[in-house]
Amino acid sequence: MGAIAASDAGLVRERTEELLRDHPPARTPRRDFLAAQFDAGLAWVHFPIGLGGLGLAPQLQREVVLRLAEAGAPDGAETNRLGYAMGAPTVVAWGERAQQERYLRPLFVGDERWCQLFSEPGAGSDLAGLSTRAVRDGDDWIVDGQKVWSSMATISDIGMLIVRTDPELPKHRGLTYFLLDMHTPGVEVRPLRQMTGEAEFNEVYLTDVRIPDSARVGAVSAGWKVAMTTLMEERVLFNRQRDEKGPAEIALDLYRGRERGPELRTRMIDLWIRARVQRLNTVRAAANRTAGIPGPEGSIGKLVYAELNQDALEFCLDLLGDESLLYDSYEPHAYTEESLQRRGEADLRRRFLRSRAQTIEGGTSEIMRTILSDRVLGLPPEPRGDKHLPFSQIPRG
Amino acid sequence: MGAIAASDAGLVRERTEELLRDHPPARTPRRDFLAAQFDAGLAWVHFPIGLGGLGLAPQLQREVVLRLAEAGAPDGAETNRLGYAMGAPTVVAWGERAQQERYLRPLFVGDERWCQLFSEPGAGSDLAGLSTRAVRDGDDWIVDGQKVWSSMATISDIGMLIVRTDPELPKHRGLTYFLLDMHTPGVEVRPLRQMTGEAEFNEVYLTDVRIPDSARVGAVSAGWKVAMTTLMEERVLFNRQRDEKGPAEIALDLYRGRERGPELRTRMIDLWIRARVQRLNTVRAAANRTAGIPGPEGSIGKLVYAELNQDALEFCLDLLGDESLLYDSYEPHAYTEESLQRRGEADLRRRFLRSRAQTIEGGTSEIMRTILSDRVLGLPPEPRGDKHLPFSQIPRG
Amino acid sequence: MTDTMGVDDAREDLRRVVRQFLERRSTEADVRRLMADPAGYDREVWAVMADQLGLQGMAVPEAHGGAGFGYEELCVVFEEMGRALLPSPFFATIALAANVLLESGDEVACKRYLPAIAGGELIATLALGEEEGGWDETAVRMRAEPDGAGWTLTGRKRFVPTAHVADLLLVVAHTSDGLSLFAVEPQAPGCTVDVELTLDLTRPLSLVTFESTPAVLVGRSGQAWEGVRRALRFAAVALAAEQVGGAQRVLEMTVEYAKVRHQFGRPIGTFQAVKHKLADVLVALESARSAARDAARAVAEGDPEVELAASVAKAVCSDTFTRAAGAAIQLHGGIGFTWEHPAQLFYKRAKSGEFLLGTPAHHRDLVGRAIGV
Amino acid sequence: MTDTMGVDDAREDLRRVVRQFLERRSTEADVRRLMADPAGYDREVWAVMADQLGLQGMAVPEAHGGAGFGYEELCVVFEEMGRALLPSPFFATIALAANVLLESGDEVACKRYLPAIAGGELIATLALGEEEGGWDETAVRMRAEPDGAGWTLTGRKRFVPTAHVADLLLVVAHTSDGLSLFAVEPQAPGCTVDVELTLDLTRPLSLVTFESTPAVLVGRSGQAWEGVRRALRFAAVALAAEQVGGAQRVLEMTVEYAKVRHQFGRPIGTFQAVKHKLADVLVALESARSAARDAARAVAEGDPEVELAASVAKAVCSDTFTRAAGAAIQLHGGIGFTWEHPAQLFYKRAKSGEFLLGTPAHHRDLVGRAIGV
Repeated sequence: MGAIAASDAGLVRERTEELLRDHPPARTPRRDFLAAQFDAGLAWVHFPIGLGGLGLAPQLQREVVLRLAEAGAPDGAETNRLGYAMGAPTVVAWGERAQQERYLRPLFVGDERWCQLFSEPGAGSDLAGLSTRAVRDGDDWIVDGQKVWSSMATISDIGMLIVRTDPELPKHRGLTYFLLDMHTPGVEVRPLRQMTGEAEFNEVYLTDVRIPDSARVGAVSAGWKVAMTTLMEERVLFNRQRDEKGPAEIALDLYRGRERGPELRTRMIDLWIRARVQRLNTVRAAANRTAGIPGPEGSIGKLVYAELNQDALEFCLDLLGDESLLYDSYEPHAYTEESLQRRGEADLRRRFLRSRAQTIEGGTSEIMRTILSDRVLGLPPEPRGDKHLPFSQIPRG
Repeated sequence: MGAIAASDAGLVRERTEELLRDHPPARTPRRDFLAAQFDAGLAWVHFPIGLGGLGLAPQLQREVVLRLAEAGAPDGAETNRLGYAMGAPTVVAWGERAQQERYLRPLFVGDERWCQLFSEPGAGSDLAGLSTRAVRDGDDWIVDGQKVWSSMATISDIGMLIVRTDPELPKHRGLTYFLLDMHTPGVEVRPLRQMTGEAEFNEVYLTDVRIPDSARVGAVSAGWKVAMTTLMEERVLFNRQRDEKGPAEIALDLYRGRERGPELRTRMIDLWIRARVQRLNTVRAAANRTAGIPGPEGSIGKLVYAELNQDALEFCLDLLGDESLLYDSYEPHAYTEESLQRRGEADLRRRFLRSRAQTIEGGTSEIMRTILSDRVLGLPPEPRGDKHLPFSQIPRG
Repeated sequence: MTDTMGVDDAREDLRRVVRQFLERRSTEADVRRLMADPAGYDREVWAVMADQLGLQGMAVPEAHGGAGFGYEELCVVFEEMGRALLPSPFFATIALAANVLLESGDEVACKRYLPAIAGGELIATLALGEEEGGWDETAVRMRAEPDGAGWTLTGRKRFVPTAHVADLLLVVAHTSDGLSLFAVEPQAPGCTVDVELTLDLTRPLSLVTFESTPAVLVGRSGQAWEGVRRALRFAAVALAAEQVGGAQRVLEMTVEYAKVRHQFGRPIGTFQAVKHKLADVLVALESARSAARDAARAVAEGDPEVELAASVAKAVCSDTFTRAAGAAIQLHGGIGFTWEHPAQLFYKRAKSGEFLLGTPAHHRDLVGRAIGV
Repeated sequence: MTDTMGVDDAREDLRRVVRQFLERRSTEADVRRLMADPAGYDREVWAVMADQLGLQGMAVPEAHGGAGFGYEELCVVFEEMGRALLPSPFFATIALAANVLLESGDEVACKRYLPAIAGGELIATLALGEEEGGWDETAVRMRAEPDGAGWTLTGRKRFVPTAHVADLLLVVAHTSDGLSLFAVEPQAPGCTVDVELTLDLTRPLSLVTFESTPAVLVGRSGQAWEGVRRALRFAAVALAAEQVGGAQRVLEMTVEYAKVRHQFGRPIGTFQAVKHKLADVLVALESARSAARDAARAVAEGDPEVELAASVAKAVCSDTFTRAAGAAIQLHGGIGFTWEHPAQLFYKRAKSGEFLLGTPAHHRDLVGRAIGV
């Protein structure tokens, strides 16, 4: 249970101070600092030595992140969260050594941004029902199909891609995982406008896209397990507060500045308590996370945070009163380098609308509850007609 | 849509006044008054002439009930609600004329009290999974099995009984419906103590019980449809406020007498609004009910009322404060004639505990939601492995 | 309480006619076109509604050029408009302005404006809230200044529904006697109307600025609030009907999708998580319908508890519509979150409708006061 | 925040020992037997807890004859007692009385009573609320009268946990200096203890009447409230731990039932309605556990925000236990509503626990005050 030798913590602290001493953030270019951080094993301390890590307990990374933020150092995760939080652990867990050496450093230093190519129009909650096909062609694979809900695909270099390589196997078994160079011919990214007005996500059309077999992660037809690693990390990621202030703190600031009735006070206190307990949950889950890969418990945080955020932003609108009848801008725009930086400042009404997707993206709350029920509580699964059939014989609508 | 000729309403009013004139409630024995009411067709105005009715629209009964209550007349439903509200409509819908003549008058005038023998230990939500067996023996049937959740069985004369007559048919199809004389040898009623301390319900053990075929309602193996009529009426019954005051009114009285914070005010208003809307729903449903048998919409009222009642009584406990730590009496006792009369005065803490069963009895709230989804919204049913198998082959646990 | 067959039939006929018309003339494509249109409504549709269907004049008394139907019939029309998300100044003109005029007790103003409203020749609205919004008397700070025989207004009104196309603004302002009602024509000197960007693009709201703008007193100086308050409650009943219509439509849409969308090899509507969520929406919707119809009846019958019934309806129907539209987004999954999908149009209409004419919390508070809690 | 291996291991060892003991000595049959027993607890179990397991003295400081373990370890014991629904004066003696003594700052009283408590030789409790109940200073009206060198008490205290078996009552009453704490031995003249019929029969509460009963001042006259309040919060943390244990047990029981109970030809745990309801209970339970453990840590570390953490824990854990036990009744169906089934025992414990030491609403209000809301 989360046992950490004091000497490990000391080593990490020492290395971090050394990094800051040798590469003063104020005078070191971003890329140079991140490269030094990677080489010092402080990118992900629980990764192997030589791959950005030191082979230590994952909880120790928190200290590094906090210390570096305090010192004003750049954050390798900042503009490449999917690569940092989901791509890297997947490559470490399932990639070959050559792949780990090929991908991890460019990912961390900011040379290659990553995106995720999992969902399809016909495969949302039922991700294993995806139908994008890859057919072997010598040392390459030829991919055809359509992916959707791919955030940052317009500005990404590597796509975590899962495709069907054998439709005659049951649905979970005929899938293979690739790292797609997004600049390959045949990859077309179309921004997808959402109800907030902006286009945070994209559709990605894949037409006769050629991928070398060396970009395959895990064995042929063994892609589902690899994808599960990515998804588990995604749920942990969704549980994190991306903004400096959590929704309940934002609500509290707003609440303090306004006239308010007793009903609002009750709701404010309730939100504050929920946010506090959510933070305590996260701390406890992190303390229990000894291996590199989180378990289904990650679904608890994902579920709770999504609903808390929705409720807190709904509360903010109630505090704003009739200002909620207005909106800041419905101008459609796709994500760019600059808009990524601006995101934290999004208008509360925009964030409110955006929060509606939080109970959908990365696994709907319904799917999360089923996962908790089956994998944590150990209840027997629902009877499934589709699970053992060859994929080609499953009814689709 | 609820069209009622003014002349029908006039006829009912006239007959009611006539009844009251010819049988002044203050001077007429209970049984005599009810007999006269039955003979005047004012027991259930929508029943056929000669069977306690006048063949008119069911909504007109309300006027009769209100007028008679105002005049201090006895209420035929009062101590025999299951017979009045569920048994009688079932006999009218499915019984033969001779059965209608045999059962309706004694039921109404108070000679025979009815109870329901549907649920079994292994057949709750899945009522059609019941396994009490009846085997033909000449002009009789021999019944063996166990029923449960039978309220008033200790003091009843007739049991609405559904049993399996053919286990080789699919579960819904091998069932037959009988009216069991509760005084038949082999019928053993054992009170079942509940969390409130009292024994409102009973287990009913049936051992070699002989029932004449003349007590069968509907065709052999066609009992499911007959039972559905009883159940639909039960849901309408559960939607009715049995107490003079509804739970929100009780809460309001209690609320007015106490010191209270703003949180309680918000809850009080919310409960009051829910109760008001629930009443409006009931009125609208009654106005739409033109035929004798209610549709699946009855499930809405049942669902809403159960949850409203639970919430209102929970609120009452919060108003009572630390008094809620105490209880009035856990003395075990079964229902008797006298305790039936006392029921309305039950301690709020006892009613609070009792309310926990409201989302279970007469169809759980989960079952109600499935019914609304399938039969009102028209969503496709869940895949069912048990529906078409012979009953004898269905897994049971 | 029991409807007679005649009235019911007439209402269902009316519903059918309005629905058929709006299904043709307020399609999703129409709604999206008008969301981007500076006028924000279709003049031709407006004219057909007035000339052929007689909707604008339907509930206006015959004495003022209308057909004199009851409020329950009018609410059938609002239900259907809510269902079709019709972008139109109909709500502001009929639910707000016509009610405010009728409740003002000013026969001259009624005679002057109501026939034109009934004929579809006049678009009108109510300007009430100011910097901080709000829909009760505390929302009003603006003072009217006497100016010879008339008055002038100076200040700003916000959140004024469809003011950008209005021919008549009914403005609430203080005089030394108290809250008073004024008629202003937007082309009058010193009056400017700026459309604001709204969360719900199907219902434009404007910022209206007055600078010594001439205004005509409607009703008696200082005596306006009682009538305006009643009119606001009647408008809330119309809004509640709209919300019932919107909730009904968005539920139907979700049910249809749940029947055809397959995941895990079967329609998602076969999963209990989906079934039960939609059943809960159904239950809420039926309750909202009961509340809205009871409130319409209360307006029609002049029930002394009409304001209570209106507040119950506004609170319950607002919440229900948001819930139904939220469930629609959730159960459609990602597609329901896109700009291209209609679910978001209903969601934004629902969310805005919570604030318009007072939030559910505000109306619950009013209910509390009415029942002495 | 990170536990070191040693402490964690020790706590889990402790948990295992206590659980094994209670699984043998506080079975459902034992609990039901004690519900009908006038003493309401098992003296032999009490003795084993003290002599062999050292539970009574576990968190009592070594200076007062205890083992001086931390509050987090003590809360592990409370979790297990909640899990086993143990009927016992342990809660009143350890969570209430020992904390009140320790926080009273009265060294003489501590020396006199704590070693006996730690040794399991003394059962004690706190008498606070009066006619209307309540768990804050406004609950106390009783006045202590000076009587020579000592004091006498007259009046009634209600809802006093396990007072009927107590050797020592700690009573809060006013003196002219303010709220003060008194020690009373129940066999003292004028003191009568009447057990009341409780909703939760596993935790008897008494009405205690004093008539000129002699009492000994504990701590300084008028200075008691600060210490009593802190002790009440520490007791609330212990209660929260109990509630986590109870919720955990009742969830496990329901999960087991859902695996084996068949309806419609399959285990009911395969239905999403059941799955998702239990998943929600799991989420609530994990959150409650986080809140309870954080509060125990705050007591152990003397965190300045300990009272805030305690109120968060009491509010969240009370609600969670009621929810878990309510779901147990619902998902067991009719059988869960019967007297014979254990679900009702947990439900009544949960419901009572909401009121004991202040309702969730009361503690939410305290949280609000603490965060300036």
